[in-house]
Amino acid sequence: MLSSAELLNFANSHGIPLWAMDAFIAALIALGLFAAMGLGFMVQVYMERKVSAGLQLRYGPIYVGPKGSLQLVADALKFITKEDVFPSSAEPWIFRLAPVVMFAAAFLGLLVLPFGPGLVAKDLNVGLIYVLAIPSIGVAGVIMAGFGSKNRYAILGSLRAAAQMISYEVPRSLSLIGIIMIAGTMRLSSIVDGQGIWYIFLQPLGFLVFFVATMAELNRTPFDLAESESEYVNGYHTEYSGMRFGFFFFAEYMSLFAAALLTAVLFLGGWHGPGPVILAPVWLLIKVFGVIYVLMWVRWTFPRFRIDQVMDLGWKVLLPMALVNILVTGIIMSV
Amino acid sequence: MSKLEEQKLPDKLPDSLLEREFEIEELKSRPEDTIVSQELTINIGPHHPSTHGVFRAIMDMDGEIITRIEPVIGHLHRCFEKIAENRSYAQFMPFTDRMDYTSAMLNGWAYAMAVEKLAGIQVPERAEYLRVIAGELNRAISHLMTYTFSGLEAGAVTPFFWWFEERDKLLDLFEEIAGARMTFNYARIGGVSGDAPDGWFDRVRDFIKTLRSNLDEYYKLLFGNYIFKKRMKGIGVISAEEAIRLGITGPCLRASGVNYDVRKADPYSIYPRFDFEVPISYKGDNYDRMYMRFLELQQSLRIVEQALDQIPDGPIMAEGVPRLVCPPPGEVYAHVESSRGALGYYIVSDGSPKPYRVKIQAPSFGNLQAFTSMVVNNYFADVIMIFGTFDPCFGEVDR
Amino acid sequence: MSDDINLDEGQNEEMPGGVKIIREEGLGYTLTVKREDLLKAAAGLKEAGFDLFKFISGVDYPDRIKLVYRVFSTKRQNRFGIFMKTEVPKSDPIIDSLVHIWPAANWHERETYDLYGMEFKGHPNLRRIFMPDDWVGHPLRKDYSDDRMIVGPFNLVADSSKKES
Amino acid sequence: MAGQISNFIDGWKSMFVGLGITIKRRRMSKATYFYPYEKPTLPDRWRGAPMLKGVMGDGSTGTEKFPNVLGEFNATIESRKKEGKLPQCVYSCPAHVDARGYVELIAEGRFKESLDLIRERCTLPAAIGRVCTRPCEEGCRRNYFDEPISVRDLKRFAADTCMNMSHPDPIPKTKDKKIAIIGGGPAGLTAAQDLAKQGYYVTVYDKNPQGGGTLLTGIPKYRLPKNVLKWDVDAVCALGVDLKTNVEVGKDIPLIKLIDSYDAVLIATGLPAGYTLGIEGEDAEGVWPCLELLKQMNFDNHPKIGKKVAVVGGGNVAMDGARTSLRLGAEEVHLVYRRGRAEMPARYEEIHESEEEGIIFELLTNPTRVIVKGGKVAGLECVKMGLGEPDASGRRRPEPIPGSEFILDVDTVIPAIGQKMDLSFLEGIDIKLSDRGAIIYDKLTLQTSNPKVFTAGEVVTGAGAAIQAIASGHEAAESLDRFLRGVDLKEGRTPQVMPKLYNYPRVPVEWIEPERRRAHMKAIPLEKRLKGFTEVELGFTEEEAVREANRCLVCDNENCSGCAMCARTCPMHSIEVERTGPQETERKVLKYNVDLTKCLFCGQCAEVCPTKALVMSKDYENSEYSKEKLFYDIERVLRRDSAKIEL
Repeated sequence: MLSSAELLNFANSHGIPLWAMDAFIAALIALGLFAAMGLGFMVQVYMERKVSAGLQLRYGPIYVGPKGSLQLVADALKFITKEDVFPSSAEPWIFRLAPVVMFAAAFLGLLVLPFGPGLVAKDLNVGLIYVLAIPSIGVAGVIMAGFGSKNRYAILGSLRAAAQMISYEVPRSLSLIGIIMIAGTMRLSSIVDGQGIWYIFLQPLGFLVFFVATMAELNRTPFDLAESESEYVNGYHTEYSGMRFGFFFFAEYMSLFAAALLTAVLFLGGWHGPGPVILAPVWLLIKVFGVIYVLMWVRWTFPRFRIDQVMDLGWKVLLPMALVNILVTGIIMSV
Repeated sequence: MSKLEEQKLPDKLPDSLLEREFEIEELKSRPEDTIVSQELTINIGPHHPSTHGVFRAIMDMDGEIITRIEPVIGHLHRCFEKIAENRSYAQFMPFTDRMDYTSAMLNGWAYAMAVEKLAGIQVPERAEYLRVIAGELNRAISHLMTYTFSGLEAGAVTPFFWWFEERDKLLDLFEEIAGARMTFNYARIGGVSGDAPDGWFDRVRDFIKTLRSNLDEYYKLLFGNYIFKKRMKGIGVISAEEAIRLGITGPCLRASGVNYDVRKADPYSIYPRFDFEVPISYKGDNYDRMYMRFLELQQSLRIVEQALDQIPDGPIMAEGVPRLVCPPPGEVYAHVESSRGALGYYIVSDGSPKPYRVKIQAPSFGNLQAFTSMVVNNYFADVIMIFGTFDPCFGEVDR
Repeated sequence: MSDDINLDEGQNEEMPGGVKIIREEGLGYTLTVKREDLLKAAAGLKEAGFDLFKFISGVDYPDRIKLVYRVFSTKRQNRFGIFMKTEVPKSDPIIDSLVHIWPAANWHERETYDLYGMEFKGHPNLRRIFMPDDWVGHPLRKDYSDDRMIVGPFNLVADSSKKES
Repeated sequence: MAGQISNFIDGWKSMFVGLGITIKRRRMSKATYFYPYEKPTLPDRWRGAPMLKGVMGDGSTGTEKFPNVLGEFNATIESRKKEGKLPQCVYSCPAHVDARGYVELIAEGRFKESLDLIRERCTLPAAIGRVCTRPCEEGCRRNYFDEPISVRDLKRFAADTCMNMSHPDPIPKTKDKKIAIIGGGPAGLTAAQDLAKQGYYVTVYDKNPQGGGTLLTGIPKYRLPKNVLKWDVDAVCALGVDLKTNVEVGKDIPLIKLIDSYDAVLIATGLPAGYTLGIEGEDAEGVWPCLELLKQMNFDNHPKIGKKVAVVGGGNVAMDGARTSLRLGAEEVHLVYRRGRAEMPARYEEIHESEEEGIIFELLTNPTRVIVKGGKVAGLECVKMGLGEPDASGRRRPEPIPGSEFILDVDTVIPAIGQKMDLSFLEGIDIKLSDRGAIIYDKLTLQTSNPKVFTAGEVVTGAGAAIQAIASGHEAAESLDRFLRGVDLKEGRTPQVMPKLYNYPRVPVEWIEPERRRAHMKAIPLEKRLKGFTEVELGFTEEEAVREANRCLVCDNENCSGCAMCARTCPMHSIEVERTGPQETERKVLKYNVDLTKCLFCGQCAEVCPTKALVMSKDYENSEYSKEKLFYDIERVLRRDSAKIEL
């Protein structure tokens, strides 16, 4: 991105106070990210429909635009134009703020994620911890949605989602310690640089635990207990409709994209790939959409766990596997 | 005041339904640190994704465990028995399809068999074979439906769409002989309404071949799956005595170890000519109930293949059966093994062209009653799964 | 279905007043019992191994209501079902409930109450099962008809076309 | 611990197996299509909305008639049968008389044309209208709903009303070939009429004083008055047929002379003689062969019989013999029959009427000996019979029960156990006979071993209904015509379509409302019947006949006749039909409306429609129908405008 020196003299020459300059640049970057994510959202929704159709012997969207490509515009319009029902018995402010919190948590997570060799909003040296910590604020959004909408399904759904998301934070973080030990740093871009051999081959167990925990984190099958249709009729966002539900949907797919990006960066060697450097972001995107495809493929194949089985899996299976992974990595590194 | 206009909660129900005010005095008497938990009353309304029709259950839930269930049925009640009393025997035939709409062929067959027994009509051979072929194919597909629906309830959506694929091919076949896709109205008193067009039997054989080759994929995807096994094994266990006491019939009874299949216990029509086994198992949990259906599906395909080899030529309608059938006064009872259990028709006739009384014994009615009395103290997610394995069809329950 | 009813001697005493099971044409085995000793007969049948309760069908005659119970036996090796018939005068349609013998009869009795207006003494939860609770009248009675019926009771023979050969 | 690890590994393995299956299914072919638009072809039994192909009386072509064109009649009947356009009543009649045609003409009041149409296939309408065994009514579609149309009585009505009109004018003789027909019975007269229409010189020889064969001698006067038969025979002779009565071939004229002087000869002598009982004492005085008795009675020379009569036999002839002897003054008539009541070959009405007239039925008894005192009959010794297994003809074989002999004290015995042919006139002619004495003939062309000689009627087909003899008469006429024109007899000739008798479904009478009931023939009161030989049945009045004719459903003519059978069978009563009244001559369907909001598309109305006009169209159920289109008025039902439906 732009180096800070040019910025400084540009600001001084035009007499712009320093803080205004930083705010402007931050706003610019945020807007860019928002646009990218908007585009990514549409692509993901279209991909989800097409992939699921393929697996289920269907055609998927065909009518709108050539081969259904304009379907994503239609979806976006649908969310915007649909009437935004506000249930009378709901707590007004909690109900309204829930999607904002969810969206904010997911959006902040993108700050640290690199899209290319230099293309990162703020390359913190504690990037990894940041990326694990911030999205977990989303749990608050879920609970606010559940209790805010005063709908029994929503309450039960949000309790389930909260329990699941929190309990899967632990194995998810522990599984990454292996990488930190190998890479020695927590700055994401330097982790990618250090990946001569992709970490997936060095850390297979770690990758497995991380992948399953991410699925649980994103509330995707086989862990989508929160909005399971057959039991709680869409869980915590039952009462939402219109643009509010759109935000939930947007937040969900954004966190899906972020998680896939994180997996690509950490395990699949980011933008390493044959060909000139300019091609780096393309490689990264290919890997990201590969991971997303696997996530969707898993979603449309497996049934759903029961809530107590999810907990058992989280604490009794994934956590020990993560610890074993750390032990093994430690032994190998010390030798 | 009809049920539809005003959805007032029945006030005579126990007070746990209403929003329970917390008894303040009782709270004071408690020490500060005890956690006070309040049971949540949840209403799985008539319109809910996994109620297989219009079934309403008001449940009291302590956390995830169901402590009390209050079923409310009757939303789809059209009182076919009253309609039957105002129509001639032949006119009531299309209404039989509207009862168990997933296996409509078997309903029409049971009703026609009852009236034929009453009027002493001898059905020609070919008609009997066509009825067996249509009935068994319909049973196979409705068993597969129950199997994939339970997958849907557990969250696996893909097999459900594969089932649509198979059903569509079958409905094309039924379209050729009966003329409709769901309300076939295929059986007639004294025979069947349409003969099989030429080439139909080969198409049925192809359909069976493809279905059979897909079956092991269905099996591996759901039954083989670790998650599905965890969701199904050991849940909703019913012992043999318990099943009989609650009045279950059909695959759910055979899953608990009671070997009662109408086709073997009281062989009707031409079933003695086919050799097929009745699968039975003894654990009586969700997994077994679903596995019974899976095995029965394969047996049905076997029966159809044998029927296809033995079908003779000849008329499809008994001769000399007037449109205005007037059976002699008397009573008759005929039953059939439908996909959900023993489906029977008890008809009283007073010699006039209109039946004096038609009683429809619906297997789902007994199964649903058994479900509501054995389901307490299970996880809410398991209640939905157990409901799926019983799979009551509400056109039949509410009649 | 074997023809001989080999009810072992043990069960025959319970049968009220030497009531014999006959083989009726079209129905199979039937047992006609008076209203008073229905409970005794039911207990006898249960003892004889008839444990799977199938259905109750009321039949509305001008002066009386006939109740037909169908019970199936899974225990006996030749596996068949039996019909038990009783008659109740229309003036006081009360009969004792069989829920304590066959629990599966619960809903069937509620249905007969709902559609025929038969009181079942001793039934734990006698409420309407199909109709809303404050429904007036019992639909399957011959004299019942309301404006909601899709097609009113009509004389089958006089069809809809007026001038007709 | 080991179990847990293997369980753990199996768990993950099943995950990957599941993934493998879903990905494999991606490339499977998709049978589902965008229903219903992309559905390649709709099966022909697809049930869309009910639709009418056409309506009677609304510019529609009239119903198709079946005139008797000599060469092609069998071919047209067979082709209609294949297309399903042949009504059952025409199909069930052995001679395929166009019942639908003439009933409809009666309904329109055109009695003369109706009689001409009957005459095409049935030469003696008045006679057959009284004695026929009604196979057409067994096939009538109306049996499925209530009671069949009384087709035979309408034939009689048509003949009776035109009795006072003049006979048809003679047909000019165009061909100079001469044909001799021996026997003026139904078969001979039918052949004579057909050949006369072709312009041949036809002479018929008959030994009785008046034409009609067994109809004259075998049928008693109270069932078929002689003047009616005479009217029929004269109508045939008026066409140019030269009838020579009281001439017995073999006695008055030798057959060999006929064969030489005529170009072709047709033997249609029927079955005049009766079988003898073959028991002891049969030649005693007082034993009357039944046919002989009926013949004497018909020729009015009043045969004298005793007071107590025993008639042996169970067929129609025995019934006539018993009822005639009642009228000839016998007080007590016993009817002795070997088998039971169900196996009696006589018609149901005959048995019923004889019981009414007081004839005592001695069933399951067989005569063994005639007791003769002084040359006169004094009694009949009989033995009780038990019924054993069914024999070749399907009737149960009677076995005598030893020791159950008993004696009926009767003074007259009338054996009526079957008819026999009398081929005495064939001596010296080179016509091959089978070992049992029957003429050997070719089944298709009815030609005997001598190319010039043909046979027809009961002499070859055996005892049966008169209409069967007429049917074989038509066949013989076609063969003779081909023979005389020198055309090969067999080439390009379709055999006669043999009808299959229907299993007659009976709807119990008490459930049919009065105005749908069948018009029953009124008969003279019981006591007057026994007095003399006046005709029992009185025939229809005109008003009754037209009403009965309007009951006809006009089957298989692909135009709705307003019979409202579909309205009766519709489970939801969504069909409304209105047509012109039963008395108006011009039959029109005024209103036909299907209310699609109630219709279930169950297809039972189209199944039951006797005219095959109502069919289930290919419209895709109500998805196609907006609110105002849902009421299907007559214009819409005829679907003339929407070209979408091709049927």
